[in-house]
Order: sequence, then structure tokens, then C-alpha cells
Amino acid sequence: MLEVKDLGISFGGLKAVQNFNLTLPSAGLYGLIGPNGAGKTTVFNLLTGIYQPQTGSLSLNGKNLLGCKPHEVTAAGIARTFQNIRLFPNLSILDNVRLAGQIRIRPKLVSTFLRTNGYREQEAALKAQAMDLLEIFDLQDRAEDLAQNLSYGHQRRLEIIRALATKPSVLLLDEPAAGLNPQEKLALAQSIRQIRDRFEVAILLIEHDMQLVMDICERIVVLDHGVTICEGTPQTVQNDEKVIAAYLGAIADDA
Amino acid sequence: MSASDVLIEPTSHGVNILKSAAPILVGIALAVGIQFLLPSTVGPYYSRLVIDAGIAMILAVSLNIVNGMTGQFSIGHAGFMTIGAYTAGSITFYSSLLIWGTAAKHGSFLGSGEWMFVIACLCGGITASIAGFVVGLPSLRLRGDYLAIVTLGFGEILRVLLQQTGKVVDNAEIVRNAPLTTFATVPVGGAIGFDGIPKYTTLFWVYAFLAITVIFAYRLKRSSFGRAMLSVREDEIAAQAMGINTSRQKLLAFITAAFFAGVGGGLLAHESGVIISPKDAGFQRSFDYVIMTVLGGRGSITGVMLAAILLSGLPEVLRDFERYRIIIYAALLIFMMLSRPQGLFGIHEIWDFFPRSWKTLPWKKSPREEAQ
Amino acid sequence: MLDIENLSVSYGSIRALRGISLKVEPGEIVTLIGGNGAGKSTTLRTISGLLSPQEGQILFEGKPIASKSPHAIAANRLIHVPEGRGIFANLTVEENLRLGAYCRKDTHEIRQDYEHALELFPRVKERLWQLAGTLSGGEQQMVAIARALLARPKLLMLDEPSLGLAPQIVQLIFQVIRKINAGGTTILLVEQNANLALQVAHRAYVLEVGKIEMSGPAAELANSDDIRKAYLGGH
Amino acid sequence: MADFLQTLMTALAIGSLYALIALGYTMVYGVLKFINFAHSDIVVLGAWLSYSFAIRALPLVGLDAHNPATPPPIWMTAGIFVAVLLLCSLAGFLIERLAYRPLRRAPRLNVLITAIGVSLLLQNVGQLDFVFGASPQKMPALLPNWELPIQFGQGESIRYVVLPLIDCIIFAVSGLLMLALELLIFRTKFGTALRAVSFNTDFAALMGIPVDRAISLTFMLGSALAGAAGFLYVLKFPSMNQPAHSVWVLLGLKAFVAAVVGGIGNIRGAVLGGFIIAFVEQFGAYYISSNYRDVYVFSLLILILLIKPTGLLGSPVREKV
Amino acid sequence: MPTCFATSDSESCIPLTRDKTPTRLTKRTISLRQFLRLSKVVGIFLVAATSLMSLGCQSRVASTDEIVIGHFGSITGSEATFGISTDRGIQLAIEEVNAAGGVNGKKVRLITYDDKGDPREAGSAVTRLVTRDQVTAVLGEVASGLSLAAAPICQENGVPMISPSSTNPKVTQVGDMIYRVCFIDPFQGSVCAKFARENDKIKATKAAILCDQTAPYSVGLQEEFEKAFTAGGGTIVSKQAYQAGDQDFSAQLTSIRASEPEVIFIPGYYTDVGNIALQARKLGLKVPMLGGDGWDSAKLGQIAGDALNGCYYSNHYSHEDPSPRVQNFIKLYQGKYQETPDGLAALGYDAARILFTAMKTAPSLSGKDIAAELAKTTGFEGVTGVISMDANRNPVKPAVILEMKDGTPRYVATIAPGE
Ligand SMILES: Nc1ncnc2c1ncn2[C@@H]1O[C@H](COP(=O)(O)OP(=O)(O)OP(=O)(O)O)[C@@H](O)[C@H]1O
Ligand SMILES: Nc1ncnc2c1ncn2[C@@H]1O[C@H](COP(=O)(O)OP(=O)(O)OP(=O)(O)O)[C@@H](O)[C@H]1O
Ligand SMILES: CC(C)C[C@H](N)C(=O)O
Ligand SMILES: [Mg+2]
Ligand SMILES: [Mg+2]
Repeated sequence: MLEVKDLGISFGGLKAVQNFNLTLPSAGLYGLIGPNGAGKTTVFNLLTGIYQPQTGSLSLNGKNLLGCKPHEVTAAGIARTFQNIRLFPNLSILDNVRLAGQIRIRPKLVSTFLRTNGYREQEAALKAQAMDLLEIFDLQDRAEDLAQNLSYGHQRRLEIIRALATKPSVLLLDEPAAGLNPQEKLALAQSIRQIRDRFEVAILLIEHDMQLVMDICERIVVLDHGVTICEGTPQTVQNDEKVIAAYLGAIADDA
Repeated sequence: MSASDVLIEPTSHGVNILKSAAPILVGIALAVGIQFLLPSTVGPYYSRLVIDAGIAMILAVSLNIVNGMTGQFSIGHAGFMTIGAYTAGSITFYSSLLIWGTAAKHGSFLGSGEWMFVIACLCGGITASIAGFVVGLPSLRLRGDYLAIVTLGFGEILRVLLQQTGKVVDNAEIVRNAPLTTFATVPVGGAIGFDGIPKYTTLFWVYAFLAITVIFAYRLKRSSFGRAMLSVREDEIAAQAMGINTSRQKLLAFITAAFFAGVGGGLLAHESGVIISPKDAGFQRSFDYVIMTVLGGRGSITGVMLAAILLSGLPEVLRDFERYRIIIYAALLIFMMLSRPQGLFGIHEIWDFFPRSWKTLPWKKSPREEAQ
Repeated sequence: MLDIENLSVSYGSIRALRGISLKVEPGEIVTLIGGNGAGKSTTLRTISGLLSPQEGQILFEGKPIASKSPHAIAANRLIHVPEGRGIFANLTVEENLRLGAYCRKDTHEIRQDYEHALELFPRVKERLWQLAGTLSGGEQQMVAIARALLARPKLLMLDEPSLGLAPQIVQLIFQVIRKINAGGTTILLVEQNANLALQVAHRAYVLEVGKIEMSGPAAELANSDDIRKAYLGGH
Repeated sequence: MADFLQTLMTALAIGSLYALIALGYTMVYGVLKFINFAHSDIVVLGAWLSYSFAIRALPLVGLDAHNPATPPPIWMTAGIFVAVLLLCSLAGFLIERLAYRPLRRAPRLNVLITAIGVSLLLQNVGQLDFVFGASPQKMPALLPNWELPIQFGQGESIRYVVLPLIDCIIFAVSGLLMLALELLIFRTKFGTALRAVSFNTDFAALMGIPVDRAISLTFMLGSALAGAAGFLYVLKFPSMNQPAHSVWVLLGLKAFVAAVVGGIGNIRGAVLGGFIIAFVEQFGAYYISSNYRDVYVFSLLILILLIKPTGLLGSPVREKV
Repeated sequence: MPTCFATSDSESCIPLTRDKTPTRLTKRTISLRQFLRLSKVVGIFLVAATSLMSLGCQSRVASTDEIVIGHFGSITGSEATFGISTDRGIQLAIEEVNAAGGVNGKKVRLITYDDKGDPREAGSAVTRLVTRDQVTAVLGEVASGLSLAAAPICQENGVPMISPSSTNPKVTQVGDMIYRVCFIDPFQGSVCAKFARENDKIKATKAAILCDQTAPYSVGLQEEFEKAFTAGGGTIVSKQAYQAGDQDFSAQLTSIRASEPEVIFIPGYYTDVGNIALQARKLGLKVPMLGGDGWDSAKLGQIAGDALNGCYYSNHYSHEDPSPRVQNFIKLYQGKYQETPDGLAALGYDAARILFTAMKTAPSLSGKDIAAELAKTTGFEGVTGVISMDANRNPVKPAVILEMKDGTPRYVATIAPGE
């Protein structure tokens, strides 16, 4: 369970996020929406240690994560994808995934050089895990290709796989559907649900596609100018006047 | 789910000699072969060039760990080399004086003198890696060109400091009886350089160390460490988000690279016809190695080795051109860079270029399978 | 106005476009839709000169432009707003806008266009002195379009203008696209959001793996079953 | 007191020279994001061209080129200056065109290597007998040898602090050039275009900015600055090292350090850095020990970067995630 | 990444390439074509290199009716003038001996290799000379640091090496194959110190030193001077350092000025001394300056002009020396190179001639025999004085003191060893 209390940060004079509260139960699927520049990505950055919060507290399964470095946060069990795809373009797809998995091993330099049996085991296990994941998402055939050679949609998928490879208990997805066409978005919605069920992770999702968000999220948090203006079930949010004014606009259910 | 309960722990240790140690043993065997076959076939001059190429490869391959694999930009590699050289040199020089009363070579192939030399080289590597740690620290805060200029500054500072060192004390009696304070001036020769170091470096030792360096670099690159380093090169923020401790990886890269550079320096210090001098720490020498790594290709070990051979041999090949030598060298350098902007092998290793059928020969495993 | 014949483009060994032909008539909004990696952006980049075609011809107002450099093409008022907006983060919003009119010398009219563009986007007007890199995604998209308008484009090419924008802003952008078109500017629109694109466009092309799969009046395509299934998330 | 003032004065003059060279580095870096290692060689080119012109031009008006007491008429000095600027920018243009432009798409590190290659090439060509030769030369005096001695103390302990004309000129010229550059970059359309190019060449091209031409121009400007620096440098230090002397590279390096200390890519930073470096160097050498001059410079560099990783005036580059 | 979203970070996105040259490679599926292209580049390169090499090698085939000697020196790089001057002196001597019928009927041929002033290069150049080109003897280097790097190779291979001008004592200590034709630093240092203490115009008790800390020569000479000067009752009031090539000496000179010395000892190279003198005079430092053989070049006068008036340096020879062997050499040299020879050219010339003399009298051209003959050198009449080798293979020869007057060095005194 991810618990966030009164999280806040400002850049210069700009209060990017203020008093952000969230309780994300295990295996929950929540949405985070809001206009551009509302501070959604900033929330992710705060949760993952890329920015250090100036106020508030943050804990995962009771473990305090405040002040942790990004890699420590990941080790503690929060994984994310990026709004602008950030794969390792010159590494193979397999390596991209393996790399994320190796947070769960503690390699030694000496055994790496000597290639001890233990080292071989570790590496083999790592590779097997990575291949399993790729197989689940149907990318096993391209394991050897460089990540930069994937099409956009596949890159998005690979980012999610890579995040899952860290064996997280919370998965943060930043606009996973951006740049997908409506048909692909449907497929994505499907797989997000499956991921949640199969990997038993809690998911927090940033997305501008309302259809998708309303469709799959159990609860939704709406940010505007760094402030939470509404929180609740899709129905509540959809009918909230503040949300309509600030975000959805008059013709919300069009598109 | 917490981190610890999914930790993959190795269940068995030990080394499968056939699979794991064979390359190292083969490398050392090759080194023995070179040592005994090469000088008699090509003569001392070309043997010397082969030694020089070997040392250049050690340095370039090690620099490649920092510049090519981790994507940090160090132009102070010659500084680490020089630290290794001076450390190793002082150890053999002064211990020889103390033990045998003279700094001349002691013992023959694999004799006691050579073992002292090997230990000295390793000590040189260790001292250099300590320096690597210190110089690596700024890399945690600095990026790209800023880091480059700091590493360059490190080399220059080292050069000036070495110029201020004291004269070499080459009399065994004085060394034995001198109070420790004589050593406060750091008697390693000052501007004139450290002369009189026993010349132990042979083809065997250079290529044995090279084999170890290359195998280490290769295994590093294909291991979790290597992938972590590559990820730092590719995208630092994403790497952090994947749980990579980027600071640690950068420092590790600096430390290991500096270690091998230090060993290379040790070899250099004991090469005949070489006087290590403060100039060696300067930026010009560092440039040489940076050029090798870039020309070889980012992170490509074999590419960098080839580049090191080409670039260390080229000035010798062109020696007959006297005053036009460096002009031709520079022109060729520019030409090579323009014709292969991604480096000789790009991000690949040499065997990636072989036709597939070669790689499936029964005795040659593809790197892919090897990793399994 | 724009005439593309049998265009092929490769990235190294990867063939991104395999002989596509398309046409844009003056005053039209033409949209190009298709899945990920279909080659839509590649098409636009080739037209604006950022990529050079392997074969095929691009005629703009009857003149071949395929071998020209991007700045010469832009000077012909064929303006491309790239995917990801292509704003200069290190410049202020105002400087970004001014760069839009880089090729123009008619100071007085630039002034007018400037005012006009700011009228279209009041949000941008409030932010003239801000560094463009600190704007939110929607605002950046507005700046990008406003900047393109300052070049007085004859043909405006927009690459996924709705990408990553909040629904409200998407609506706004599409309204503006209509307005610009009504003002006489021809538009070539690349969109993933096929529903919306087909609503504003007069004609549409469907691109799949480097080939034109289908083309026709937008309304017709919007009603075609195949299209609905493949792109509109229809049932 | 006199010594302090003297050191201060020298620091100012040397600082201006560093600043001038640093401006060229910063400018090219600002646009292309790479360290133009051949920049110091353009400074050398400027210096040696000044010498070659002067040694040939002075006899034309009946002067002895080796006599420092007889400077040529001012128009000749100006003529030489302009000619040097033109030739240096031509050299800059050619270098960019032939050695850097083909690598526009390659990683910057590769361009750095070609830059090192170009630098080596220039040095060793310059050293040939029929080019500039390998011996040091004495630059003819092109300016009157005026200096202002300021007297300190009385009788026995009388001391002079001298303020030479050339120092004032160097100071003024680098100040002016900095201002001009600042105006060019921040107040003109071309400057805006340059900044756009520096951010992303493709986007800039889409604006109709002729990217290649803009970059060529940058190089020509930067090289002209280097030429000016070379010219002024040898007027101040008339004993010229031969073109391949490693000390020229060190000079370039220190100027680059100045640019970095000030925040590379930042015009005012380059000037500030130039002065700081010169001050540390001069005062360190005077008050501490002249043995460690370079140590002061590079330690200062490391120190400043550790405190402010992007230099004193450099804007922190926060990557938006 | 086909798309480019990043707005604030232009590097992280793959550029919208104007992709004329395909750069995209797929891992492990590199085609034969690419492999060939790569091989082509490497191939062209290797072919070019080897053909260049063989081009250069053609003339190198040793024949029995000639004697090949090697010279390694800094023909390029910061110290290029040193190497070039020496090389010219050697060439002159070779022309002379060949014109006179060669050494015992064999023509002498010279192979010169550049070492860029870099000790490592010196090592490989000499290895090449000694083991590949199989030269009979080696001449070089000017700078002591480089001679020290190369000397062990000559020693090991039994090839005699004569350094024309390395003055550091360590050089000939390497072994019995290593000789030189110049005096050594302790001698030169004491000559300078003595002169500074005793010359009527100086009579200094307080001296300042400004030393080139990058040049072993300079550092060595400084030490010897300091030793001799303090032993003679003087004090060193200020010790400053610079790096070869520095342009600005004001900090050091200001500091020296404050210490009020009566003489400034500058054991540097003429390339820097001119500049130092100019700046010293500007700062109002009027005391005489004193230096070593590093000052000797016609360029010094040109650079410093009258700034050096009243300054002295010790040297190997004076071109004012009326003796015919000196004047003859100067005439020859001027005829060939249109410039006055500096000390290095004279030393190069002498080194070559001493070698030829030894070769002529040696029983065979083996290294041992030549070396033995060299060791016996006594009373050799060189341009740079009468040379006799002592037991340490260092010549016993006088130094001359020159005074700068309006840009030209004028003979003042000759100081013989032991005086
Ligand atoms: N590093 C930073 N420095 C300064 N301002 C920042 C920084 N990061 C974010 N901001 C500002 O904080 C605000 C929130 O940005 P954020 O990226 O979180 O928005 P968002 O909700 O994710 O928007 P979008 O939907 O467009 O992605 C914006 O105004 C942005 O400019
Ligand atoms: N810079 C590049 N290098 C190599 N391949 C590329 C590059 N850019 C695009 N491609 C490839 O070219 C093909 C077409 O890409 P393009 O960007 O034109 O697609 P798109 O239709 O715009 O897709 P999207 O909707 O995802 O933006 C894809 O297969 C992609 O992988
Ligand atoms: C050029 C000479 C002054 C060289 C000097 N004698 C040396 O030993 O290095
Ligand atoms: Mg966001
Ligand atoms: Mg696209």
C-alpha cells in the first residue's frame, strides 16, 4: 500500500504540487488526471525520488521512502514509465529488460571476472526472467533487436515491460496511451488490467484519454495547478463541476 | 513484495575451469608464445612496437570502460597511467636498491626480479585506482564536457606536482641509511623524469596483462555491471529509475579503468628506452587514448584494440617522413574519423561483422550462447 | 498544391515509405492517419526536406522540392510543425514567435500576423516573456502553431498536434485548425486521434507500413467499417 | 603596494587576453556544443599571420621591422589587423566546412577528435620552413611604445608600476568585443536564429534558418575573435613561440578553462572567467609560488565546478523528466 | 525512438535525421556489405600506411661500401629548432667527410629520425636506428632527458652514442658506449657562479634564479649554480620558476624585483630568455642577467635587442673566435644554410667529426672498437674547443663567457676546467 501525505514541491515561485494525498491499496488501479502542467508528472517524479519533496511524507507498505534516491525507491518497489520514452536506445530489448531485473541480484566484481558458477546461475536466472516477461508481452522474437529500432507503440510496451522487470509493487504509468490510435488504446486498456491482475501490482495511471481512464480506473485523482481538486470514482469525477471546468471541457464524452 | 525476498542468490560457487578460466589461460599461453617466438622472427624493433601497441591497448581498453561504456568523458587517463608508472617504478627501483644493492635487473624470465615487478605493477594499479576514485567523485555532479575539463585539470595538476619532486636517490647506501625525511621530497626525478628503473617489461608480461584486461573488460561489458554502465551512458535518469545506482557505477568505472591504466603505466615505466616523466601526465598523452577509444567505437572492445594498434603504430610507420610525419598522421586521423564517424566498429565487436556461418562453427560459440 | 508521386524513403536499411502518392489541393484539410510506425511523420519530414527521398517526386505548387534543403522549403511557405512541437526551449515565447517570421521581410505585415496569432491564442499572449521550455505541453503546442502561422504558410503540416494534450486543449487546437483553414491556409494533418482528424478533414489518406492503404473523402472513410475497426476503436 | 598594483595590472591585461580567446570558445560551444580544440591554433595563426604581414609590410614604408622604436603608421597597423581577421575567419570557415560539417550528425566526441586532428595538422604545417618555420620570432612593434609609469615611494625604495598602451588597448578591445557579441546574440534576429540553431538544428531549419550558413558564420566570427586575440597577444608578448609549441595549446586550454569557469556558452561568463583565471594565476604566482601556476588554475576550476557544476554564470540545466 | 517529444532536452531525442548516410545498424545482422565497407576503410588505411612505409624504406638498404649513422632529435614539436640546428651541423660534417673521400674510403650516410621532443619517441627512434637500420653509431639527443631515455638502448646493443649537447651528468653514466662533446652542468654552473661572484662588473653577493621547471637541463643547472654560488659566499635571495614557452613572467619578475638581487641567473632556453629580458626591463629591473648555453642563438639578440645589454652567458664557443677552424665552420655553415650557426649546430658538427675521427683510427667499425677509440680522444680540435675525454666519457674543455651587446654576443673570457 502506497501512502502519500501532503506532498508538495515548488520550482522557484511556482507551486508545482501542493498537499498531494493518496492512498493506493495493493493491486489498486487509480488514475491521475488534470490539465497540461497541472503537476501530474511532477507527482511521479516526487514519488520516485527524482525530485525531493519539500513537504509531506511518503511510504510504501509502511516503509518510509522520503529522502530516498531514485534507485532506492525502485528497489523498494515503485517502478515507472516516462512521458517521453526513455529506453536505452542502443541496448538490445533483452538487455533493457535484464537491466531492470538486476536490481534483484547482488553481483560481485570478482565472480564476474572469474565467471564463477554462481555468477552463471545468476545471469541465467536473470535472462530467463527477462525472456519470460518478453514472452508474456509477445516481444520474445525481437529480444536481440536494439530498442531504438522498435516502432513507437512497441517502445511504449517495452517501457512497461522494463518497469515490470524490477518486480514492483506499485507501477506508475505516465501517459502510456499517448501516440496510440483509438484501436491500440483499447488494447492497451486491456493489458493494463491484465498486468494488474497477473503481477499483482498497484497501478497509478496518468492519461489524457478520458475514455480509457474512465474505463479502467477504480478511482481518479484530479489535479489542477498542483492542487487536488477532486477525488473519487469515475462517475463522481466525471460529474464534478470543477473538473469539467478545469479539464474535461464541455464536450467531455465526445472523442 | 519486498526487495529481499526476490533476491536471486547464487547457490554454488567455484569456477568451471573449462568454461571460465580457459580464456585466461589461453591468453597467458599466447603471451608466452609471443614472448618466445616474436623477437626471433621480427627482431627487437618490431618487438618493441608490439610492446608499445600492447600497452596502448591496455590503456585504451581501460579508458573505454569510462568513456565508451559508461559514457563519461575523461581526458585524464594519462594521469592514472602516470600515477601507476611512478608508483610501480619507485617500488621496483627502491626495493631493488634495498634488497640487491643495485637497481639493475635481477633474475631472468619469471625470476624474483620479475615477480617484484609484477607486484609493483599491481600496486601501481591500486594507487591509480585510488586516484580514480578521487577523480571519479566529481563525475557524480558533473556532466559531459564539464567532467572532461576536470579530468584534464587533474592530469595537468599532476604534471606540475611531479615536476616538483626531488632527485632520484640511486645509491643503495644512502637509501639504506637515509632518514625518512629524505623521502619527503618524493625522490622520483622531478622534471628530468624517473630514470634508472630496472627494465623488466617483456612481451610476455605486457600481453599477459593485456589478456587479463581484455577478458575483464569483455566480461564486465557482458555482465550486470556492464549493462548498468551502458545504461548510465544511454540515459542516466532512466537508469536510476530502473534501480541502477548510477553514482556507484560511475565510480566503479573510474576505479577499474584507473586500475588497468595504472598497471599499464607500471609496464610502461619498466619498458626499456622509456623514461617516465611529468610530461606523461599531461593532456597530450591523454588525448592519444581518447582518440583511440573514439576511433574504435563507443564501447567496442575489439574496435578500440584495433584503433590502439593503428594509432600507436602509425607514427612509427611514418617515421621516414621526418618533418611531414605528424602532418600525414593528422590528415589520416581526420580522414578516418570522417569516413567512419561511428568509430571503426561502432558499438559492435569484431565478430559481429563476421558472416553468421563463422560463428556457428562447432568450436566457436557465438557471444549470445556464451552468455547463457 | 502539393503533389507526391511514388515516394520512397529509408532509414538505413529500414524502408519507412514504399512508394506513396498523395495530393493536397489548395484550401483543403487533408489528414494522414495510420498506426504506429506507419510512416506518417516520415512523410512530413521528407516533404519539409529533413529527409531525402530514395525515389519519387514531391511537387509544391508545381515545382519539385525533393532535393531542396529544409530552410529553402520553409522559405517557400511550406511550414512543418514537427512531432513534439519543435519549440526552442532556450528562447522566450516571443523569440520563438519571431523566428516563425524569420524568412519574411514585410515588417508591417508581420506585426499584423503577430497580433492575429496572439488573438487566436490568448494563453500565449500572457506568456510572451517566459522561456518556452517551461510551458506546459498544451501551451507549447499553441506556441508551435502560432509560430507556424507567423510564416504565413501556404501549406501547413501539423504532426500530431493533439499528442499529450488534455481533452479541453485538444478541442481548442482543432477549433483553431478549422479557423486557420477558413482563413485560406491549406493544411496537411497527421493524427493518431483519427476520430477528430476525420471530423475536421475534407479528405484523408490511410497509411500502413509505408503504403497508402486507402484514401477518400473524410466523411466516407469515417463511416467505413474497416476504418472503424482498425483505427477508430469502433465495434 | 607597488608590487600589488603591478600584479593587478598584469592580471587585468592577461585576463583580457584570456577573455578574448575564451569568447571564441564559448561562442562555438554555445552553438555546436563541442570544444573546438583547433581554436588555439587559430590564435596561433592570427599571431603568425600578424608577424608575416608586419615583417613584409614595414619595409614597404621604409621602416626597420626589428626596431621597436619605430612603429608604422596607424593605418598600416589597422590594415594588418583587418587582414588577419579576414584570413582567420576564412581559415575558420574552411575548417568547419571540411572537417566538422561532415560530422554534424555524429556524436560530438567524434568532432572533438577531428578537432584534435585539425589542431595537430595546423601546428605541424605551420612549423614547416616555407610556412612559418620552427624558430621563435620577434614581432615587430606595430604600436608606439607608450607606457605610463606610476611612481611609488621615494629615493632608495622608488618603484614604478607601468601601464603600457597595449594593455589598455587589449582591455578596451576585449570589452568592446564582448559587448558587441552580447548585442549580436541577444538583440539581433541573427542572434536569435543562432540560439535556435544551438538548441536544435532540425527545428531551426524548419523555421527557414539556413543552418549550415549560420554555423559557418559562427565559426568565422569565432575565428575572427581568435585572430584578434592572436594579434593582440603578440603585440603584448612580442617574442613569439613557434607555431607547434605546446604552450599555445596550454594557452588555449586556460582560455577554455576560463570559459568553463564562467559557464560555458555564456558570453559574460567567458569574460568573468578570463579575469578570474588571470587573477588566480598572477596572484598565486606572486604571493605563493611561481612553481604551481597551473595548479592554481586547474584547482580553481575543479573547485568552482564542484560548487557550481555549470560554472559561475552558467544556467543550471535541469532536465525535465 | 521514432518520435521526438522532448522539448527541453534536445539531445535525448533522436534527431529528425536528414539521413544521407545510413547510420542505423541492427544488432548482429550486419550485412556482408557493411563488413566489406568497414574492411575497405581499414584496408585503404593499411595499404596507404604500408605503401608509404615501403616508399620510405627503399633507400634504406644498407650496402657494404657505406657507413650509416643515425641521428635522433626533435625535428618537430616545441624544441624543433634544437633538433634542426644539430641536424644541420651533422649534415655539414658528413658532407665534408664525404667530399674528402669518406671514412676509410666509405661514404657516410645519415638517417635522421624525429622524436618530437618526447622521451618515448626517442626510445623507439633509437631502437629503430640501432636494431632495424643497424647504424654504426648514434648521434643525439640535444636534451638530456631524451638522451637518458635512449642511452640504455645504445648501451645494451653496443652501439656508441654521442650526445652533442646533453649537459646533465647522468647521461654518460649510463655506460661505456655513451659519450658527449659538451661540458657538463656542474662545470657550467660553477663557471657561471664564479663569474657572477668575481667579475668586476657584477661582483654579486645576492642572486635570484629564474628557472624553467619543465626542462631537466634548466633544473640541473640551477642546482649546480646554487651550490657553487653559495659555496662562494653568495646568497640566493629568490628562486622562481616558469614553464618553457610561458609568455608572461611578470609575477616572477615582480617577485624578484622585490628581493633586490644583484644578478639574475636564468638557466633557460633562448626562446624564453628574450621575453624574460624584455619584461624585466619594462618592470625596471636593471641588474645584469646571466645564463648558460641555452641562451645561444642568433635569435636571442633579435628578440631581446638591447634589453640584454650587459648580460652574460656561458657557451661552448664564440663565433668571434678568430681561430681558423671556427671561422671556417661558420663560413661553411653560412654558405649552406644562410644563417649563423648556433652552439647546437657547432656541437652537432663536432660530435659527428669526433665520431669520424674515431672511426678512422678504430681497428674495425664494431661498436666496441669505436667506443674504445672515442674514449681515447685527446686534444681533438673542435669548433667548440679542444676536447679530451675523461674517464667518465665527458670532454674536458673550456667554456667561454659571452656578453650581449646590442643584440650580439661578444667574447669576454674563456674559463678552463679546474681554474
Ligand atoms: N524541473 C522543473 N523546473 C521548473 N518547473 C518545472 C519543473 N518540472 C515541472 N515544472 C513545472 O511544473 C508544472 C507541472 O509540470 P508537470 O510536468 O508535472 O505537468 P503535467 O501535469 O505532467 O502536464 P502534462 O500533462 O502536460 O504532462 C509545470 O508548470 C512545469 O512547467
Ligand atoms: N530516426 C529513425 N531511425 C531509424 N528508423 C526510424 C527513425 N524514425 C522512424 N523510423 C522508423 O520508420 C518507420 C516509420 O516511422 P514514423 O515515425 O514515420 O511513423 P509514424 O507513422 O509517424 O508513427 P507514430 O504514430 O508512432 O509517430 C518506423 O518503423 C520507425 O521505426
Ligand atoms: C639545448 C641545450 C641547452 C640542452 C641542454 N644542454 C640539455 O642538456 O638539456
Ligand atoms: Mg506530464
Ligand atoms: Mg509520427
